[in-house]
Amino acid sequence: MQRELIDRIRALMDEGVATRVLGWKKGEFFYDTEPAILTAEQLDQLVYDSFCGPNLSKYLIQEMPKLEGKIIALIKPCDSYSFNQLCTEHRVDREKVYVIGVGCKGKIDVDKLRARGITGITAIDEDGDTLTVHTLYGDETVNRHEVLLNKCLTCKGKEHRVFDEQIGESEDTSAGADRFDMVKKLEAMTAQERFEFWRGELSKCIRCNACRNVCPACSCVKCVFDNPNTGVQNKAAADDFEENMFHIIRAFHVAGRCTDCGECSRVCPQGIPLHLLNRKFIADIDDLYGEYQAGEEIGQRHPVINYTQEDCEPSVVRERGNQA
Amino acid sequence: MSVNTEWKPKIVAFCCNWCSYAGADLAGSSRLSYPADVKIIRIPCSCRLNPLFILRAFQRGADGVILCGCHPGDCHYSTGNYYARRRMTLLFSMLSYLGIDSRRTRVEWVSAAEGPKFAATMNDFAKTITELGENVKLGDLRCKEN
Amino acid sequence: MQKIGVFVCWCGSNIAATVDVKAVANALRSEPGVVFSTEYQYMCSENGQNLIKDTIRDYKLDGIVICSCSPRMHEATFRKTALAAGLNPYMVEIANIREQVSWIHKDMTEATDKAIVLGRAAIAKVKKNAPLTAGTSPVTKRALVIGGGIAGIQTALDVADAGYEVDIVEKSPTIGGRMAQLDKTFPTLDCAACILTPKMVEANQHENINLLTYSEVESVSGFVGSFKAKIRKKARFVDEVKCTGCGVCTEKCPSRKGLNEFNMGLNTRGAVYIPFAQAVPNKAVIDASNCIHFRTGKCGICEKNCSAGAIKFDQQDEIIERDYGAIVVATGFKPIDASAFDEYAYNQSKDVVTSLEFERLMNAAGPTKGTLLRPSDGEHPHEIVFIQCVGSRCSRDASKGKEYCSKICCMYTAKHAMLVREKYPDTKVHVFYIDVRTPGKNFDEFYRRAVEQYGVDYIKGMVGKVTVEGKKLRVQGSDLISNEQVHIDADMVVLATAIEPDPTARSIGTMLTASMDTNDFFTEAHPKLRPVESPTAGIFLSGVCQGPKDIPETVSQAGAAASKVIGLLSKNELVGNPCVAHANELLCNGCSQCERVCPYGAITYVEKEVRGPEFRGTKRVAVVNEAVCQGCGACTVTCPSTAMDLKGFSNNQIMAEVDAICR
Amino acid sequence: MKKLSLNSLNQWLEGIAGERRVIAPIEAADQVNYGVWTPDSKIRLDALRTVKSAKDAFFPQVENMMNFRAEGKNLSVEMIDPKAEDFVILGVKACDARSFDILDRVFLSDPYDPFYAARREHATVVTLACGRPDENCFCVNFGIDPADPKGDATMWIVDDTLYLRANTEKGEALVKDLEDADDAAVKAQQAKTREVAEKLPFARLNLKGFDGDHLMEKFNDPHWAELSRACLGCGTCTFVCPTCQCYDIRDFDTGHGVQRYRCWDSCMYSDFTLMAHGTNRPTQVERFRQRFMHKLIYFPSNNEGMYSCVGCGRCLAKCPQNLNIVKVIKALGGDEA
Amino acid sequence: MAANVTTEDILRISGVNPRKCMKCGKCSGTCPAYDEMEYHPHQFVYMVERGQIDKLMQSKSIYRCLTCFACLERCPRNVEPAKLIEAVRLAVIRQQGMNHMTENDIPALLDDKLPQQAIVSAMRKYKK
Repeated sequence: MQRELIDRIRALMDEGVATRVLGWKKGEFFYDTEPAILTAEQLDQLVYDSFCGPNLSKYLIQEMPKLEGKIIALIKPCDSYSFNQLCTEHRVDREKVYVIGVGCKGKIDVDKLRARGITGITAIDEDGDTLTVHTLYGDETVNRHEVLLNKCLTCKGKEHRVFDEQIGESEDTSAGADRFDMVKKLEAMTAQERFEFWRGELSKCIRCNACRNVCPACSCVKCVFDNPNTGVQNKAAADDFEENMFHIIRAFHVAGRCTDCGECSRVCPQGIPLHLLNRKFIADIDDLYGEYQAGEEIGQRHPVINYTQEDCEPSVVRERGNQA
Repeated sequence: MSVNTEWKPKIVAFCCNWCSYAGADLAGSSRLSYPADVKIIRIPCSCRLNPLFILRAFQRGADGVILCGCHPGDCHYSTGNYYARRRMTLLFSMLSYLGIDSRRTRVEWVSAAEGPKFAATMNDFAKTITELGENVKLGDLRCKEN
Repeated sequence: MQKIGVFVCWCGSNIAATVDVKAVANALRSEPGVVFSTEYQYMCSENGQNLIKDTIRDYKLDGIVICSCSPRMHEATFRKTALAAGLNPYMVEIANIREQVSWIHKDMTEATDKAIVLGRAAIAKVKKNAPLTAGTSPVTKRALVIGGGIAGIQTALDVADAGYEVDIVEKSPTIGGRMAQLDKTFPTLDCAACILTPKMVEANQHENINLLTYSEVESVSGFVGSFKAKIRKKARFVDEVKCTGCGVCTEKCPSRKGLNEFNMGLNTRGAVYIPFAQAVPNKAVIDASNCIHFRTGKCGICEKNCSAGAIKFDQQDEIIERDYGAIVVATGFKPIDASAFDEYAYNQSKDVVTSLEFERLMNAAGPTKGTLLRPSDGEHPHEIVFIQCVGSRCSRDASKGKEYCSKICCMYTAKHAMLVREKYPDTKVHVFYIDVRTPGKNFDEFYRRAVEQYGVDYIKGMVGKVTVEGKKLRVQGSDLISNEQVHIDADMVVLATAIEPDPTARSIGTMLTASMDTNDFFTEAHPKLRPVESPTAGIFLSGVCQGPKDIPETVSQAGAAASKVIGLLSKNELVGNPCVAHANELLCNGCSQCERVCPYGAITYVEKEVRGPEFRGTKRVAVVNEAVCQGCGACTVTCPSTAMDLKGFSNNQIMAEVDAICR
Repeated sequence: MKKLSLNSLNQWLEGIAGERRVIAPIEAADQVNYGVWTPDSKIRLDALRTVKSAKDAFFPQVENMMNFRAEGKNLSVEMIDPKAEDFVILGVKACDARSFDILDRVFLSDPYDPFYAARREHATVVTLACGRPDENCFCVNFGIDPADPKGDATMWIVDDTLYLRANTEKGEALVKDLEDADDAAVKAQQAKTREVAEKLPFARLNLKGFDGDHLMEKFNDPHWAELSRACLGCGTCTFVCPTCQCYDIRDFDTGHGVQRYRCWDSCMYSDFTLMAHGTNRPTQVERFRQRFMHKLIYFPSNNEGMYSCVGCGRCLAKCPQNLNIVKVIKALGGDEA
Repeated sequence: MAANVTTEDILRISGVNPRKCMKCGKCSGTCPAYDEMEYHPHQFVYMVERGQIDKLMQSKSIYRCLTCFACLERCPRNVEPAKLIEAVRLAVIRQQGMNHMTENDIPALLDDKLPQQAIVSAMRKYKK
């Protein structure tokens, strides 16, 4: 498929559709692929395999002002939602992007292998659902599904919500999982248990801002937490409160716009399940204002900038119970 | 938590200028009392209330935050309180999800004519917050007076 | 460091009795930035204002904080004071230590402490204030009056006489409203039609007045000076220009099913009808729901008989869009539905009527041509019981009535009783009352005349029940003065039903963003000082839509509303509210979310060349139309980067207040 | 050489913790970081890499420096006394141990940092040799021996036994009561580790030319734009890095006064070294270049060739978009050695 | 007897606020037992408010009330006179430490004119 993709992109470039492509390039290892913008000459570096996890759509924002003509973008089914959302918010101009919807059967999370104690990884052979991992300390076999990125376990399906053409087959890797499982589990806890859960998680935060900077919804020119004039500028959490503040506000600012792409949790160096914050907003929105998927279409008006006269009152939160 | 008889809650009430602030004025001119722990901040409309302000209040030592605005349908700006309603619902839900007692936050619609309701709401909210005690989960230790 | 002055007002003893004003002034003097702090008996007095002005000049103050009554009371006053001393009026903040402190707290220590905290918050805010200058917006020199009753007519006439165009939108086919249905008016007993119809005609003929009857306001956008209204002119199915009002069609119409609204449904009318003889405009209208042509496609008798060729079965609703500088609400009232009053047998007997029905039964143009006859059998009643406060002053539940006093019932009941006794001296008249309320010029004299001159039997007490006993109505009530239960076999019972705002008022209130109370009466901008203005700028209130009132009061309020409208329309431009939203172009993401939540369409996006330390180039940025923005702040919270902020209520100002309060 | 059964580790630590804090790799919420050890802690000496490095023990992410108290219009200043208490930091790997030398150069030279110095003085550093380096490790390039780290005492884990060797008096005091042991097992493990280390994919990076003499050449290298293209501008690499030592000093208004504190800063951030006129590194390319120029050129040229990188591999493992110093060295360093 | 029963006692038992009364007399206007009573429903409310509890407790009027709730149903201000009357009766019962009558006394009191409702309510009220 990688070969087919490169050939097609080269053909498109020859036709003059675009001069550059946003995709992934090879890293030092087989797994550390890196988002890249490649010209026709660099096209051989393009990689598309089981390790192309990063959501590329946000990179298009910085490309927009530089563009003359179009750029080709490789967009996985899940990334297509982010792409649409960015178009809705006028951060990306649909007309300036030639979208190749690339097939995806789930991406592998090397950290999950490491968490199983498989370290010193030098190569992986993929054979259907079976992965053979070669390491400095011997070979191991694992089931592919078990080491997919968390976001792939709640896959939004194989459909590309936007594309100019599609290349490659996709597969829904969610296996029927309920993405709100953990949200519900947390909701079922007592307030004290929830408090302790989040304190445990958020106290790990080192405020590296990776979650924010990778997030396609967090696309502010200048974040409130970086802006000395907002009064809430903050570089490191000097108190527990500032950890809460940053993550609550971040989740709130992307509420209704978050496509649940899962990048925040993927990139967190401390493994904080940040997506559970965003997903809580999604669960509430679905529950209180009707099901809504950000980025499904270009031009949607999201629920947090919308209303109906019959909306529930904020007291619903108290009434749902489980507060003490 | 140790019971401190001296402890008085800090309560911030954000009131929209057109209905609830006027309702508070009416409560005042009707001599309807409510605890002095409640301090009012005037905002033009309930939709002006940024979640940042609520968190800021908790950071700085507030024990409860209440937003009062015009009744839905009566917003001076026609739709402001509808947006506020959604925002606050979602924010309060998130705070609760993080283990913050949802009784510490409240939204109440109080019209300019509802002086008694304003006073009753503040009495009730202050009572609830007094019962809940000091906000320790969402405060900033640095802001504690020492 | 700024130089802030603090002025603590005693408000006589209103504040000083509960708040130690000296302690407040002293405490606030030690706040960083405060260079002057004092107290004074009445800051709003001329001497108080002079003190402020002198201090601003002497100390070269950058901002002032007044600890006084609510800013809703005197903010404007003190802003003017500041301006007079050369300080930008928006460098003034008020700490509300009267309504929020002295009036509600009894303990002096507690009240003083709270006043200090509120003072600190105001100081913290004023330090973040920036001088603001208001923009201007043009005024469309035309007024819209919603409702064509006496209130609307009077307002329209007064505004039109001042030389401005007025459109009256009336939902029914004629103007005139409730007053047109009345027989005589208290306390002079002159005929309502005789005094009203000349005004109706005048309104119709006035060159500045445009009548839009059988029309409803569909939507209103814009703001004071520049409203835009969409008005639906419902199809009359009669060409208004061609119709001469001859009435032939109304006589020939074979359908007699429509209840005559003008006569409170006491009789019927044709499907094509003219509401009443003096209707303005005197044009027929077809009630499609009762018209045989519309139901079966046949008939068409009216069309055949109309020599003017005015019948137009294919007429469509028309949408009219016009600009207005001011809007007057004069939506009036209706009596409440008496059918909830089973105890008075309103549903069991036709002879139990409401006062407005009784009014029609007494009226020469009414169903009985002015002869008082029982609706059930057309016989003369010989004993009539009037029951007051039916549904008024009722706090038990909303279905049973209204908590307020309807104000007019005492007087019209006295009028009815008097008129009956005058016309039919053989008829006994009893009035059950809780209180008789007659504050008004010549009102009590009028009521006493009913008792002394006409011998009306006023019984202090209420009727507990009315039962139908054959042709009689058995009325059981209590006489609280003789302390006995009375039983009267009456021929008619008249219920002085409460009045309530017209049901269309609620939707109009929402459309205009004009606030209403729990009873759906429109709220005035100030109960005493601005009684004819809605809190929403450019919206004025005329008549009962604001609260129960009688005709003279309605007319005077209508005139007052008109003078406010004239005052507004006489200006060429309005000085706006400078507390509007503003987008920081460097921070703006161009995401358009603010544009979506703006209720006024005040935000647009443009591609713009932007230069800043971190960005240079063309980008999509939000631009706020300051004349259109009303300063609600919805956009500011929608904006995740805080590029959008609200002048006068900026993020930093509010957070400074939060900090000061929570400190 | 002393030894201790891993089963008795907690017991030993309890003895130490009675007198002073013990900081060790602790697992909490699924992540291993240095933290204060308590008998309830889940100690993870086996973890190759903690998420954050050991530098926190001496240079915490946030540290209060002074307080200003406001009473009305009066302001009083209260300095924080940098007096630290004795503590033991346990389980430091060779790379992190080397990072202390690098940090010492920064904080203990003029201007001398009293906070850092006090902590260094009061610390007993117990290192732990690596048994299982992984593909991201490249410490050997900087002359670090993962099998024989320094510190006040050194530990090795062989099977279920912890071997300890005191290197200084402080270390001696810590281990003196333990059982004596033969060092054969340690030697065997060291040989194995060194053998693996030599075979690691990045064992032979070419660092030729990364010095002050080639400053302008490296600075102007055309590769920077490509190298930094995917950089998100997050601070992950700097915050997990054991040698990144930049901090910002900020004031926090508590309502009753002001706390002046320092907190880690990252040269990857757009507001790093922000000045009144703006920033002198306006794009991510420049910020990215700054980080690696500092580690590979500026620092060694001021410190006798000592690189400000210890090859711990954290940035390789943690960069969200797989950018890292190895890619930089390779792109700028020419051919393999 | 009854010297120590106060307005507050009656209000606490009944949960009624007599100050809401606007003295319209509709309760008395609707009362079917009006003529049997020495004090009428509106007077009950007034007397309780005035603290004339003794008089009420000694009056036979309190036993004439049928508890038909017409007054309560009709009252425009939600004053609920019937509940006040009930409370006064209860106060009497509590004072006596016994019932006004026992169920055995009822048959002897029955006559043709006594409404069925009175019997039912008497049973309900007086049965221990």
